[in-house]
Amino acid sequence: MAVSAEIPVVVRVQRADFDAAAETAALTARNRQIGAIVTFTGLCRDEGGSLAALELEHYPGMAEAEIRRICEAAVERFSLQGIAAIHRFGRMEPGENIVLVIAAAPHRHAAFDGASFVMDYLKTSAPFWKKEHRADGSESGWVDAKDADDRAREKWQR
Amino acid sequence: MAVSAEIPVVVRVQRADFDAAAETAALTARNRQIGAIVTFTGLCRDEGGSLAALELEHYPGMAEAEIRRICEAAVERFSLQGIAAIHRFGRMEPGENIVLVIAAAPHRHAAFDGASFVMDYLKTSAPFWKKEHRADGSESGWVDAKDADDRAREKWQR
Amino acid sequence: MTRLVYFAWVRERIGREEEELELPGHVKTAADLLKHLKTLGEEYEVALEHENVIRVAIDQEHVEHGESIEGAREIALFPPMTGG
Amino acid sequence: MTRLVYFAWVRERIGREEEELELPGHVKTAADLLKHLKTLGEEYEVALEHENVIRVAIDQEHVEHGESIEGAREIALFPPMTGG
Repeated sequence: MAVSAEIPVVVRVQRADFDAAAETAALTARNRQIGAIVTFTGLCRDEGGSLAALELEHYPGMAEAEIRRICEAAVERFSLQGIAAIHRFGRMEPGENIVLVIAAAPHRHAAFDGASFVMDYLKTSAPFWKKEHRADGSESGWVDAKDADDRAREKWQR
Repeated sequence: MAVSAEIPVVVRVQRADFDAAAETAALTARNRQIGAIVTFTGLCRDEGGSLAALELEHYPGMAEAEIRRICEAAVERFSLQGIAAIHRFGRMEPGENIVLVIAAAPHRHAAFDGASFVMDYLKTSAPFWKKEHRADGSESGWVDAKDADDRAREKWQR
Repeated sequence: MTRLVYFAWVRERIGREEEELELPGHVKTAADLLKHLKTLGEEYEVALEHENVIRVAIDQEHVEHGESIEGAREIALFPPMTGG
Repeated sequence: MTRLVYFAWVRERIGREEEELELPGHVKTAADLLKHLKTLGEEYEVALEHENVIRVAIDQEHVEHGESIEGAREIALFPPMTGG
């Protein structure tokens, strides 16, 4: 058994797009204990054509630190064999990637739970804020936080 | 809103490996309603070095039909915007891919549930059987079905 | 004639992948079929010994043992599935 | 001097990204800080009007409003997060 210190935890906050396949390969190559990999990709929707772009603001330094805390908690709780979380900032148009989470584990439920846990905490705890730019040029606005996201996180605290 | 008939459902049973990135791109390109993509990849573990290879037998025709029934149920239940399930057969060595599921949806919980549902049903209902070939050359044997897999499926029936 | 197909250890124990059989008139359900096959030889007795674990599909759809096999073109017998 | 940083609509309403402030001795907690800032001008009053929704981080870790700010090098104020 690998000890926790040997489990890869990859955290990045970047303007550039990411390559899910390359990140998955880098995280999981050569570990023959991995039987399940779950990847989550979050994308910018067009909201029925009303959205021109999202602008993602973040708190440099804290964003990375908070995502790392969440990822390390996930490794511990679900005995993951690897975790990666990459979050973009800046301007994103519909169809563009926003966030990538990869969880690897011996069995599928741990991998699903690990990726889902990281997303639920990331949504409510990682210091990122979305501003919407509307397609019709009307005033843009900050996205409101959702109660449903708080409830999704609280589910893990029961 | 796209109607159900327009939602892509990709099902394949094949000897060859698959390319998760290419399958994801093909499934989700140009649909700007998709905000979340969850992919599950199942791999052959080495079971602590004891396993040389798995041999996957399947029931041609029924395997595809059963996976398609599961995928269509997932699209309906979780309002998915796309689903793909590709299952390999034949001989696989540790580290090799066995199965790929991709679920796309407007929001993350539907995508996570869709992929997880398909895997839980696929495990217990799709006609595939695994035979283990041991690294020490000792007698190979058929993998036993797990009660835990039945319970995982039953969770969706409550 | 009804086409029977076998998979995994059911196939290995019976010793063939498929066969065509003329079934007697009293064989009406999947359970009747399992009982009938066990009269055909030791290989069937061994393969189908624990009837309750044997899964049955009629024309490529899962059925319970109580299901009628009337009109079935292809009946498959196999152990619990272990894919994924 | 304590470094304050602001994000999203808190930043927009206050009209700056960061500043260094000398805090009076009676400002001991994050809640005290919010009350103090609201005495510094209308832009702070507007930005921090609904105190309960303002999130606070001390040296890049989330804290409750009751938390002491003693020894803090950097205090961040921002709205509920909407990443992911």
